[in-house]
Amino acid sequence: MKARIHITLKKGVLDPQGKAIANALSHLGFDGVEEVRQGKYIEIDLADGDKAQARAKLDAMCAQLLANTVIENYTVELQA
Amino acid sequence: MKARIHITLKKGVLDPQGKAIANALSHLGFDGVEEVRQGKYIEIDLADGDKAQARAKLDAMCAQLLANTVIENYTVELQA
Amino acid sequence: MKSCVIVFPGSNCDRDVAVAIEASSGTAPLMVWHGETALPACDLIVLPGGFSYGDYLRSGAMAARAPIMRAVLAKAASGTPVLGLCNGFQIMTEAGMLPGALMRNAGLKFICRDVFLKVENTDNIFNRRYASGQVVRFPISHHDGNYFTDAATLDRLESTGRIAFRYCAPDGAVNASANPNGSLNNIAGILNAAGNVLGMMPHPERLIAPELGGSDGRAMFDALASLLQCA
Amino acid sequence: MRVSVTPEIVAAHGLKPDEYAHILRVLNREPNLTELGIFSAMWNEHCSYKSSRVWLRTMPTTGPQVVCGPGENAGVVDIGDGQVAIFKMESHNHPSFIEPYQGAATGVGGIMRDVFTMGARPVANLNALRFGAPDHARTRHLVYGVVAGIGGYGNCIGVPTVGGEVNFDAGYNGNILVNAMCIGIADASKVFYSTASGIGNPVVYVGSKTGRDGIHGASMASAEFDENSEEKRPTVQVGDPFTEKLLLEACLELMAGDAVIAIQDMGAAGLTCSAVEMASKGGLGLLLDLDKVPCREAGMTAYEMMLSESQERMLMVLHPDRTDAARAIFERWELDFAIVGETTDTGRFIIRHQGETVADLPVDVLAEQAPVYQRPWTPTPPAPYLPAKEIPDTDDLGATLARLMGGPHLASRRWIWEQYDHMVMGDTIQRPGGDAAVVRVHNSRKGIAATTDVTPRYCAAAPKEGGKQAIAEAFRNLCAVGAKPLAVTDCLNFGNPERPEIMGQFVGCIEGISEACIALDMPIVSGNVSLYNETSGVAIPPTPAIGAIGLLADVDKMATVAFKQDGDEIFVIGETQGHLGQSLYAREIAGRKDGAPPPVDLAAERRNGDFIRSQIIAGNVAAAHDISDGGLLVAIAEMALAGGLGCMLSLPRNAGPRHGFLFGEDQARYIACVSPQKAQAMIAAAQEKNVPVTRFGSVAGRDIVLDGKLVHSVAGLRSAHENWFPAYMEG
Ligand SMILES: Nc1ncnc2c1ncn2[C@@H]1O[C@H](COP(=O)(O)OP(=O)(O)O)[C@@H](O)[C@H]1O
Ligand SMILES: [Mg+2]
Repeated sequence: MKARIHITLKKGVLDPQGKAIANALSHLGFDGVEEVRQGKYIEIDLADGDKAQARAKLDAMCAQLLANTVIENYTVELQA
Repeated sequence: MKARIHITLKKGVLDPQGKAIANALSHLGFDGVEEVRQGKYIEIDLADGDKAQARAKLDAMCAQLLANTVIENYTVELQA
Repeated sequence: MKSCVIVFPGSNCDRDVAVAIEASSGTAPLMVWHGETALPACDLIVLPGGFSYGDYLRSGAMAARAPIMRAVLAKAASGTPVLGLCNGFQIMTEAGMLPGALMRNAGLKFICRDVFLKVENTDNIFNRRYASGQVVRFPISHHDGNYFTDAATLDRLESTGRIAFRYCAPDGAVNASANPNGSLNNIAGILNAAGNVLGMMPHPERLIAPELGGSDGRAMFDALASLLQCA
Repeated sequence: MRVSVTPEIVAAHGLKPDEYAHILRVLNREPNLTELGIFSAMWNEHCSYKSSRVWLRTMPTTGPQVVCGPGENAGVVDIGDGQVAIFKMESHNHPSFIEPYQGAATGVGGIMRDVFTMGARPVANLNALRFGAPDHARTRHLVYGVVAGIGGYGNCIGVPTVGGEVNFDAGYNGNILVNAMCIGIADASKVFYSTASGIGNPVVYVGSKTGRDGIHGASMASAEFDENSEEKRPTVQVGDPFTEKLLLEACLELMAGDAVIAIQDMGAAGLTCSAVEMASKGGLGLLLDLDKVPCREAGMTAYEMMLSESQERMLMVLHPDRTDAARAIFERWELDFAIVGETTDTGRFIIRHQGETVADLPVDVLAEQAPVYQRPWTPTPPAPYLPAKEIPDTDDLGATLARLMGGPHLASRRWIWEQYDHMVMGDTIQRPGGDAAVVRVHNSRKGIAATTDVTPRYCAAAPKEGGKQAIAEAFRNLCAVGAKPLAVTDCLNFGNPERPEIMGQFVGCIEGISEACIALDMPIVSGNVSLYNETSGVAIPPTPAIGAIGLLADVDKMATVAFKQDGDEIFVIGETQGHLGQSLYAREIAGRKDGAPPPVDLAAERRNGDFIRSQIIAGNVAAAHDISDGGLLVAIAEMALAGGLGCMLSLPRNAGPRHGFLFGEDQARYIACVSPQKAQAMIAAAQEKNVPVTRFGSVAGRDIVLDGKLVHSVAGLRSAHENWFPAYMEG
């Protein structure tokens, strides 16, 4: 089973990388860029067959390791 | 307009971060993790109204800056 | 000798390499701001170490697109020696001056320490003062020094003698335990096809005098200075 | 929005009822919420030093070398040739416990701003870290994050992180300590202060935009932790070292000219503290227009803007006719630059937002009438002397040595310092791992030596002796590299000062520190106090971390700890009585945590330190090392490891109990290696100065050998010493 995990900074938390990317884009001549936020995208292949179990496990993985829940949010999508 | 960009390592490119995450997960007692790949997820707010134009612009941003096409692939999704 | 050191926002070894160049050549390099679009006539260009743009997004990615880089690429194409150290090497790969990419260290940690390097190619202006196969000690100090390229490019680099330095053990053995960051074939530095562009992760400019803990780096700057002085 | 101030709101701002009553009295009205927030920021422990101030005043802060002592962003000392060193240490304990990477990173960012605010280019960073027991569930995670954060920030800015110290102790399980120190160099004629002057001068904001970061961070840093502290999480500040690098370069460029009247970084309680401090020092009023403040998010309230702790920001008062030139510099570095107010002659701190006056407060009350408490204190009961004969000697010296050298207290910290760029700037003459780091003053032969020290177990057993010892050890570390000690910064980390026994520790440590600073001629020029380091009523061990710097006239006359060559003779400088109380041997090997720590004889410290330094400068010493944690044999082993050479030792006839001699932690001692040709000169000089010297053996081979018996191979010790940290971190 394949999972797609998105980890993003919580609202209001400074994103220095996003800020720098936005600046660089405008230097390169791309106009109209209002905001850039950078997050992480993680793909996990799981051996498990059971969706509910897999989801619980992935949630735990995010909370314990993948996301820094002090400043980040995460979402988990399961693919068949 | 909001764009969601995924940047992932090309197949065959070693992913030290993904590997380390997989190891850490197994250390934490999560079994059944077969592979982990880490990528980037970037959200961009664009002032543009025109979808086709926005898409072309975002493509150019990826090719010129956001992704290193030697090692990375990218996808762009546009939201209304 | 006239040399230029390019200063990007976040460069932080620009002064260090300027000191090394001046120590060997007697002349301080010109410090050129990344926002410039033209380079003065010069015999050597250095892309220094540091964290251009904070190393945000990818190390070297934003600096590679700075206005001055067009001029750097043009000079490189016309044969001017260009030396990229650490972040400079990362910028070179991002700018397409050298093939491949520098990925996160295999151990995922920033590493600052002296390493041993085997000098592979001495038939270039940078390494002339080293003997082929000589083992030298330079510091590394990076988070993203894990050299990667596709198999075909790697073959080409290997078969055409474009590997400048490899990480090795003190006795010169090139093996996995001497590889600090996971680089393919222990690659620490590579040349372009013409041999006038060198990119390397280690910092020769940091060991140029005994009081700093060693002088193995000095020979690179001496070589450049003498060559360029008689040019 | 009108929120009326209830007792609950007052309490939530950390203000005691009598403190609030004082506010009502001086204002003669109720404060609004913004005003209350401003008071709480200015009057909390972190900014006002209300519990510590009366004691800080007793510390020695003057000397011919002191250009500026406590009271500014950092201390300033003369290093000759028209140059000064500017340095300070500061804590970021609570933020680092909550989010270790960002907490430690922003701690480093903050202390560097304190230094470059004064016009100095930072040239070295150090850090003093205390973590919980290695087997505590959170320790590994915290070590990992803190070290990565310190490295992540310092490496990116390009200032070498050259030293520090690390302890593990269960006493820090719930409250780690992250103390960061920064040293900068400036021209004496180009030092900038925070005293505003002139009326109608522009108040200028530069750096990053203001967001809702760390609101109430300053109050959080002073509030005791409890089980609910997890809920305070969203106040975490994120560091942006790239922006700070730009800010550093832009500020130094601006300071090369004559535009700056006063400058103050925005640290804890950002805009509030920086504005009030500049105005108060100048005896002025200050008007702020919040509509001009660059904000990261829309709709920020005055309250939020005034209390935001967004990083990488500075406030300055500029000469009006230099404002445009200043703006051009910051714009070139792509930093925000905004005139947000002006100095006034009203003595009031007036804040406007969206056409309204949202605060109108007297500057002097905010800055100078913060409550000052003479907290009751009870002295720590004296610990009895623990004689060596009450502790068994070891029957396997080699195994004991390896256990100490390969355990959490003494194992190599290489795992940490290799994550710090300790060579950038090209002037690192002594890298981490020795007694003190040495960085050369750029373009000169001079060197600045730096060290951080304190032994919390000594402070816990006997606060005053522990305070003295912290200074004495810093002094020794500087002398051992050949440096003349100059001055001290401190970071006083303690528990809840409202408990008399904690206050007793605080007072004892300060008394000891003060006495030692006077005796060793090392005035305190800057520092920081971190109180309320407790969780659920359990306080940390008293930890007055000392950061000290010294001066080498010529970096070529520097000593290192490494054994240099076979045949060099090994001498112990200073007197060994075999004091085992509070030694690592007693605690780790014999399981005895009681007993008095080693007494500190400041006259002997002075005499022996001056002696070793003079011998190093005279070129008589091949290697030198001070003797501290673990005692004599550990110090010898560290020298052997650094040099990759062994030694042949023999116990002197009058050594007393063997384990006392080898593992006792008597103070005022050094090991000196001297070539046979120079030994006579060194001994003669020692006799002349009344300095005890004892020959203990010579450098030889690849093993440590005592009285003809193998203690341990150097190679075997090395693996024990080097492996502990990486193995622990891999868990
Ligand atoms: N323990 C101490 N010893 C000496 N000086 C101290 C101590 N604690 C604080 N200070 C001094 O008090 C002043 C205010 O400290 P602090 O608020 O931490 O500075 P900042 O506002 O720059 O963060 C500084 O000049 C500091 O050096
Ligand atoms: Mg300050």
